Amino acid sequence: RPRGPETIKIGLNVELTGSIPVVGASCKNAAELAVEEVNNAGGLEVGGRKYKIELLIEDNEDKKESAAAAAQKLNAAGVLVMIGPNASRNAIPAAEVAEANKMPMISPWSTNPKTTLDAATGQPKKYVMRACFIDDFQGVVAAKFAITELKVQKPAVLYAVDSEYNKGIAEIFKKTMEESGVPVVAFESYTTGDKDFSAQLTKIIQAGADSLFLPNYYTEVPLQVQQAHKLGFKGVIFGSDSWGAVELIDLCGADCEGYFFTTHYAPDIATPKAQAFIKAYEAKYGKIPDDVAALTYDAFGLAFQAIQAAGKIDREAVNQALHNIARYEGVTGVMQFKGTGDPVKSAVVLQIKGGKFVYYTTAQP
Amino acid sequence: MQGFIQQVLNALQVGSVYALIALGYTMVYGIIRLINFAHGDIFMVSTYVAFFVGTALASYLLGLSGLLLFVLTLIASMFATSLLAVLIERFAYKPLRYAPRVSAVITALGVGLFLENFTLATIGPDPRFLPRFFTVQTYTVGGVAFSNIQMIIIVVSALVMLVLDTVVRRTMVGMAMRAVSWDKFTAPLMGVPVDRIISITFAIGASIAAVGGCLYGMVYTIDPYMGIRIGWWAFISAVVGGIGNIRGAMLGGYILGFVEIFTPVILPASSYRDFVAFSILLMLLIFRPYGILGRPVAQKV
Amino acid sequence: MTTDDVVLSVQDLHVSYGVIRALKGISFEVRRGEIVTLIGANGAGKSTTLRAISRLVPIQQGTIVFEGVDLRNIPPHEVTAMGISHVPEGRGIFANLTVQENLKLATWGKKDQREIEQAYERVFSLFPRLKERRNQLAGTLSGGEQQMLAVARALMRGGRLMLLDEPSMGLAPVLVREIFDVLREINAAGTTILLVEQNARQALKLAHRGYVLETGTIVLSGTSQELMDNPRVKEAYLGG
Amino acid sequence: MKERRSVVDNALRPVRALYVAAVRPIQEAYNALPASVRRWTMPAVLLLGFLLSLAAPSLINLYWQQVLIYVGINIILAASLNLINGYMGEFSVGHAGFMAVGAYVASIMTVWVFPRMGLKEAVPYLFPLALTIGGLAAGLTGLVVAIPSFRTRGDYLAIVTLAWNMIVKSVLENLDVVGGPRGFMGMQKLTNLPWVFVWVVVTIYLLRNLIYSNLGRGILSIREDEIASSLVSVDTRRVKIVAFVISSFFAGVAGGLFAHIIQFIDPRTFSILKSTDVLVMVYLGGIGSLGGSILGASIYTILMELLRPLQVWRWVVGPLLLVLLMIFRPRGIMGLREWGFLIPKEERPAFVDALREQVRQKREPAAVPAGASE
Amino acid sequence: MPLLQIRGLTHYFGGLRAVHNFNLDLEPGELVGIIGPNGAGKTTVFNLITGVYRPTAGEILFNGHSLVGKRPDQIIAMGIARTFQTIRLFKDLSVLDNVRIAHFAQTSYGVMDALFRLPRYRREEAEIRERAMELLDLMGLADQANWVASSLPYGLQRRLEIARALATEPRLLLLDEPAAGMNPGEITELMDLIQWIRRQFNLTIILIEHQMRVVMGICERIKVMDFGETIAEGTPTEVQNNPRVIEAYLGEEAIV
Ligand SMILES: Nc1ncnc2c1ncn2[C@@H]1O[C@H](COP(=O)(O)OP(=O)(O)OP(=O)(O)O)[C@@H](O)[C@H]1O
Ligand SMILES: Nc1ncnc2c1ncn2[C@@H]1O[C@H](COP(=O)(O)OP(=O)(O)OP(=O)(O)O)[C@@H](O)[C@H]1O
Ligand SMILES: [Mg+2]
Ligand SMILES: [Mg+2]
Repeated sequence: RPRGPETIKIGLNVELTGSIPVVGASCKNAAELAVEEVNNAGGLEVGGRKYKIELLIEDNEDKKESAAAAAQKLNAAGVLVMIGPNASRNAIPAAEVAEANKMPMISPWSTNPKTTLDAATGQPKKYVMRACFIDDFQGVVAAKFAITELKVQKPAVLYAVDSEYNKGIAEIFKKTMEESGVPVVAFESYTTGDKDFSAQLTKIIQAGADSLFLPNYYTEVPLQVQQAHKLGFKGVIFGSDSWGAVELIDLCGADCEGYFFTTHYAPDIATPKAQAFIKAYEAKYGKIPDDVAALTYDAFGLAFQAIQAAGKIDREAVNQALHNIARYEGVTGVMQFKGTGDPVKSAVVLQIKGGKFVYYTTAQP
Repeated sequence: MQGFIQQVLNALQVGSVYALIALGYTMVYGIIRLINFAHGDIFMVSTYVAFFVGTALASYLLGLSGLLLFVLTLIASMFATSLLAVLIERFAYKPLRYAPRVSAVITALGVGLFLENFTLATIGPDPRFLPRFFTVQTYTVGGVAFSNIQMIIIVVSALVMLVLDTVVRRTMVGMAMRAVSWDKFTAPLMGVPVDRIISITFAIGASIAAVGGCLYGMVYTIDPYMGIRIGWWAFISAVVGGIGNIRGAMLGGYILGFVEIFTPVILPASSYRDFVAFSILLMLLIFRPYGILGRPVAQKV
Repeated sequence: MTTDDVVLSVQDLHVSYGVIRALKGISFEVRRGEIVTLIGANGAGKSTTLRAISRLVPIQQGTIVFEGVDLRNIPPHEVTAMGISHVPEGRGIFANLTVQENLKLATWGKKDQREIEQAYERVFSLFPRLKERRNQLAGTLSGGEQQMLAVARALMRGGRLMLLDEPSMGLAPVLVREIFDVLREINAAGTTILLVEQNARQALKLAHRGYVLETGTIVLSGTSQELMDNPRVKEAYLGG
Repeated sequence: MKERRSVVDNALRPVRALYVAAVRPIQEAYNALPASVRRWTMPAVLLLGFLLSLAAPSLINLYWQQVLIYVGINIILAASLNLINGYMGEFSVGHAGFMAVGAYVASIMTVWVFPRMGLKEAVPYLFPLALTIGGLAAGLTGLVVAIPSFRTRGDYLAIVTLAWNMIVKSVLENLDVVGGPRGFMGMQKLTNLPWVFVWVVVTIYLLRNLIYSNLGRGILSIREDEIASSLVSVDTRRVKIVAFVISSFFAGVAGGLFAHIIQFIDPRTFSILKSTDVLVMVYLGGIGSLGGSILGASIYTILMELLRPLQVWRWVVGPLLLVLLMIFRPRGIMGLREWGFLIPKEERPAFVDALREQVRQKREPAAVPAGASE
Repeated sequence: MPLLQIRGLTHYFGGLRAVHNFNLDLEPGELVGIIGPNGAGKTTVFNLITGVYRPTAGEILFNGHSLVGKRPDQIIAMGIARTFQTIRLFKDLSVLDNVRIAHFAQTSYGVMDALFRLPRYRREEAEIRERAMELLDLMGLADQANWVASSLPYGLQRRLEIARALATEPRLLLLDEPAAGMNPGEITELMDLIQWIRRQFNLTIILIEHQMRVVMGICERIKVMDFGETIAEGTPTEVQNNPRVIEAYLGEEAIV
């Protein structure tokens, strides 16, 4: 009989409760789908043997201490790889744990540059990767797109001040704009959980903005767009990857028609792999996967590929293999790793048209 | 100037919702000195009831006018929410009626967490809108934009509050509520059925929250955690106005609405909004230590 | 007298507060038209007896029968509707209501407007001070004024049996007398009274009969005169 | 209600009997020991605890070490909040605000100040100093709440504390030097079990000393009756300042410890939700009891860890348990009671009885007034 | 020099005149009674003296120092103590703690002394404990030192309240209806007690009371108030025979 464990344990450190349960739910859905697919195919073949995948899910409540404890718990349970957490505020402390315990970790959605960096040395962490591009990149892409394609003259921004993601993109966007000689006429903020933005929007309208950048989560964007329209805003509105869930269209209705956002992949021009994922996801959960789901799925894909490449159930080997992946073709596009945990990915710009996300253009890093 | 009027309208809309929720806080507090931290979540439940009832009604009773559907939904939501509040009172708070005050407060925190997460676990985290019972119409008058729904929110809230204020001030039930709030041991000696009065109070507070919830759901999205923030803000409104005081709750709600809307307007950078808003609050309580309409409990030495 | 005349009959009443046994099986009765007083030292259980009758405290054992009805399973707000009014110890006025509202609340459940009007008139003529202050918050009344309000409220409630718990506490002498006069008046008008008093001398002067309570048991009973002449009562409760 | 409680009581009776049967003999045996031996019990227990905390890495896995560290931090938070909410009878809901100040200041010390003073190597040794400075900074901000508390009480003061919590969070969000919403990091993992153990002991010891001093009794008297307390000469302002400053000092220390185990802090960590967590621990354990805070923090933290496998349902089951507990034990587990060993010797009844005898013998009996003599 | 001088003391609650032009000169060692109908303003006078309310007008000098504008705890620390019309003990605390708290103004050790149990703390605490025990012993409460205050019988609660007031080491003691809720037997005891503490602690006392037996029995001088005004002043006999007092307060029949 072959020696060693019967299964491969993979941990999922995810925000099921707390302030972003929507992210947690998508992440969990995609994770379960990814694992199910492998297990239905008889397991993952490693070193000539098929292993079933055992998924250990820990809710981190969107709290740092809980994310760290969950990481410790997964570590103690002997997971081979930990996927998650998603929000950078949780991913960073969990990454510290992963690094200290030499446990490979892949965050699907954490866009803060600090997640993969060692704070003391400023060097990349050895065991931490992510499946998404970082905020800065997206902020630049959005700004360039706005100038060249949308020809905006007087852009305004509304973002959540207490969220590192929103604020990060917003600031890079503003900086890039200003460097290109297009001043941002209104730079307004709110606090996560707010539902009324009329004060800020009124101010933006009074500043004479011709366009509005909303690097905000799709749960909030519809309200912002609708309230802007109600107050008489006529300009173009665009956003970031956090728009990328069909619920946006459901909630926003006609109000979002014609607007743009930058994201990881475009369902309509997607690769067969992506098409297959979208179909499977839709079949299982009755909705189109959002960006978190797609990124989670890719994080698992990365992990599976690395495990197979390592050829044995061993964290060091898997981590090595992860870092050896130079190019990975996932549902969210092609990722290239250049020796760090941060992938180099292209971004696409999608437009909302006829109640669908439609490919508009691609932006290279 | 038109910008100013625009913002006043915005503030009234937000403030009306706060005021409606704050009323529930204040009433329950007024009668059993309980900070009912679950109230924000009761409000949340009311919007979900409205969501399901409204969607069902809209699909079965296609022919009816939107306004009628809305009223039916509202009544259903008020009823269900009151029932929930009365049940919560009966099972979670009543056993603690003669216990130290804070134990009930902690229980309320627990009930709130339970409601939030139970909704999350069973219904899921996705935000939703209530069905559109009638179309939103935006009017622009002299550069000021306002919608029919906004007007409905402002007017209906004001009416509800006026009615409630009259009830508490003028009717026997209102008097009984105040009496129970002062001394629930003596009230029965006057023939006042204390348990029933408390249940009525919870029911009224919850139905007002449901009114708030249905109006709110017409313009904002609903989700399982929506009650947390609005609950806190409504609580603050109630206290700022003078907790236990109906008019205080209304006033507090409007004040908070204005603070929330006007601080980002006046500030150069809106990111300081919370800082300024809460500093104003802090100052206000330093100068009016018992809220605006509140007064120190009449106590003889 | 026949048993029909017994308005209130208490048999073998036991009441505890947690581990404290406040009443250890007391029995007594009050007949129609009587003024009966309970006297006893602090903590003897006098207030507890009244509270038990009003059903404000749970009964461990024993029966309380009012006009033939066992009160055991009747909630307090219904007891008062049956015709028992209670002036509680420490007044129990609603400090956050005005004087007028306090009085009005006491008419809870009463429908007859004319009767209510008459009750107001009666109360205001007995206590003109309350009329003066009727829009003042009751909590800011002086101690004596509050006591007047408490009695006035019970009068508003009316009823055939009135329980009074130390109505003279903290009152000016002239008012003590006034209150006692009022009690005599309402008794003459047909209300039966069960009175608890520290001021035993005054109470016995007013009452027809009395019971002496010591640490939860009745140790003596008799007509007022008998009690006043009793050396033990003299020593302990009448100040020698 | 009555019946239900007795059902629970009955169900617990065997448990209690078992407990008594197990503990009584030990207690008796212990009491039979000579006083000279008993004097050394507490130091010995503490030493043992400290040694165990040193040995922890070889006894339990990292996960449980982490959980125990959280337990310790939460004990400090709960005990210090208990000073305000339990002993002084106020209702503060903004404890996380003070924790935040301590966390940021202590982190700035270890990440920037000490290294820039050329003490980079010494940072681990300077950790207690960093925590103390963090605590002091937090303590200083305690004045922000103490001063309004001169005039504002109860639920109004609750809003002041809430506002304070929000203000701190908002300021931190706007302070780009410390990372704004992106947070602050770079702290070494300096918090470990031995350190936490030491700080918990120090906190409990100092709080105990305060509570059993006349200042502490002043704090209690404010809870009981503020007006009466000022009318028996208690300087309520001073007492409030002391209480708030000390309470926030320890909240700050807890914040510093927190920052150096998580190694990353951001404003959101110290939101009102954190404050309510601590509130729950305090009332779960019982007000006016340091033992209660120790129990409350431990039970809450460990229970929520044990419920982890329930995922989303954890936050359905946890609150439900909390509600049930409050219904059956309204004063919390130890409300207004205290473990004997947390009470200084000279405050225990036996000591007071002895003192009474002493006083009696010193005084000639003639002075007793006629009426007062029985 | 008088110990306490009150000049033109006036207090309004909103529009209600609770005290008007109240004057009092109190020599050391005196025992003065204040009587008057309910709501006359007696308790308000005590509240004004002890700083609970700030007078609308008037001056209060204690030992030549003005009390107006001072906080209650400062006034108490200057040597005035009081009891309350309705008992206000620290109910959940022990009898001993109730008395120890009242030593607050006499404690001079600081927070650091307390936190680290420095010698100064130990010394003063021991002193306080001892003094408190002595006081309790004197007041016949020593056996109940460990009881929770609320578990004391009513009479002893009154006594504890007095003990607590005495612990502040007052020169002037204000007693607000100490006999309320006592039966005649207990009242006799109380009268003895008041006389005794007066001698024992060298006190000057102002007493508010409705029990004429007490007032007439132990006060040397009596002030009678009605509607905030002083309507009479004098020895017990003078006051008892004053027609205004009889009309407003005592009533026609002589009272016990
Ligand atoms: N709510 C309560 N909880 C616990 N014990 C109580 C309570 N009320 C009264 N007791 C106790 O019950 C006993 C009887 O009290 P009760 O109030 O009936 O006495 P009382 O005769 O009215 O005395 P008083 O003259 O002081 O009013 C006393 O020992 C008292 O301490
Ligand atoms: N805080 C307050 N607010 C408003 N009015 C008050 C307040 N305190 C007292 N009063 C009023 O002031 C008047 C004097 O009250 P005070 O308590 O001094 O009377 P008192 O002479 O002590 O009477 P009693 O003998 O009944 O205790 C009363 O009419 C009372 O209603
Ligand atoms: Mg009594
Ligand atoms: Mg008085």
